[in-house]
Amino acid sequence: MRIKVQKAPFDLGGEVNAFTARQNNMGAVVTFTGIVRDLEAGRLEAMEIEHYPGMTEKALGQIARDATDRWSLGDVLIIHRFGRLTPQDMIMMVATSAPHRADAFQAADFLMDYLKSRAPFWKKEVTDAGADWVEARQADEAALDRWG
Amino acid sequence: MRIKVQKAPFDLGGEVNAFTARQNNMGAVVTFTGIVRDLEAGRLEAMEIEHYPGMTEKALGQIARDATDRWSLGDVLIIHRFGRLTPQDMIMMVATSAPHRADAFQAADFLMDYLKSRAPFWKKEVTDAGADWVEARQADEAALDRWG
Amino acid sequence: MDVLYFAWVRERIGEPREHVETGARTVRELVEELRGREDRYAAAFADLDALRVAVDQELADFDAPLKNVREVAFFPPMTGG
Amino acid sequence: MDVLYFAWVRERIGEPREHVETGARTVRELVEELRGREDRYAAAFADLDALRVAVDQELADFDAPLKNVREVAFFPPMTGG
Repeated sequence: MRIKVQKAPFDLGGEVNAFTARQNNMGAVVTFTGIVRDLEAGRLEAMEIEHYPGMTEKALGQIARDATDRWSLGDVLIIHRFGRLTPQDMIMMVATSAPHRADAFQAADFLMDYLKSRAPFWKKEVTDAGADWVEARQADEAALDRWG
Repeated sequence: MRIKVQKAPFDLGGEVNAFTARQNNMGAVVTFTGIVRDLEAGRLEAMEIEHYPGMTEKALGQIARDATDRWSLGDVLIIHRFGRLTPQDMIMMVATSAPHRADAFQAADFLMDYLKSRAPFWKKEVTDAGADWVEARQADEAALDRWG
Repeated sequence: MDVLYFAWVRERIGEPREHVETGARTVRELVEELRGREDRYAAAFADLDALRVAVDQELADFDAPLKNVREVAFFPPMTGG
Repeated sequence: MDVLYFAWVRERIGEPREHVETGARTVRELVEELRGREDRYAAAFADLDALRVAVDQELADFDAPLKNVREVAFFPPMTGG
């Protein structure tokens, strides 16, 4: 299990290759990568991500352990950036490995749902008209109910 | 949409980086990679994959189009190998991109379910005791019902 | 028309493809005709539930018509992914 | 104890953290005490439904006890991923 919280960009391809090479007899690897989207009007200057150093690592570790307890997994990787990002920048990624595909898929989906609403990150959108904190979506909170 | 059916290995990291770089304003990229697992007893010498040249490309293209019709996607990539593979070799990968994560996840999951049962590939396991064709699992066929 | 065989069907028939001149109107009639030829065909086509068929490279069923068809393939359930 | 603020809570309070000497027994009592101090606190804590709290870096609720606690943090619902 690896958790990285960092300001620097990460190399998605390098990370997934290294993750996969570390696995032993896992039949399935799933990755999810989140990327900064521009706003509808195409005027996002930056997305600023704030986090809670200390708690962030603990919360991500707990989410990863919950996934490992729940599904038959080989390994979990979570990388999440903070700081100032611009459209097309990668924000975060997760990777899961498992003997069978359903476990790898469900665990990655679960990690994303919990990352959205239970990891202490906050996003601010900066445009030429000002800056606004992104509001948590009801749907993201509701998505947690899927996992009982 | 890209479909590759090939004997040669592929570079998962290079493929996902190239795929992601081609996207325009997609917030989510999901990948699935299938890897040859050893048998319980640890004596798999090889997995031989046969396919139906011509039909394979058509079937994979149709599955990718079905996914694109069904979810709001940016792009789909499918790579599937044939020939003689050994444990830890990557068999295949899919990648999906979408504005939002649920679409990317569901489409990748859907692609895998259809690839398993509707793309003309057949696997043979070779051990020192002989060679056996892998039988299709009832559960894989049943998984298609999830998609209505 | 060309008739193709894959996986254990190919192994039982003993070849991957052959050209067949036939008046069969459906896949099922073609199967009956082949079954009557030699034991290896009877062995390959013993249990149709264990077989899948593609007509001109599209999955089909055993009642599919063969008019203007160029290629029929027989194989076990697929195991991709 | 240390009290930390994130996102718009930090912006309304005007600083990311401060040291607070308090006899508050629960998070809710701490909030009441802070609200009474200055307008900026009253503004930040106007609607508790819009706030989340962590006690010693674990999510908690407003009735959580503060005995032996070193760090309390207030912030809006999280938007990771």
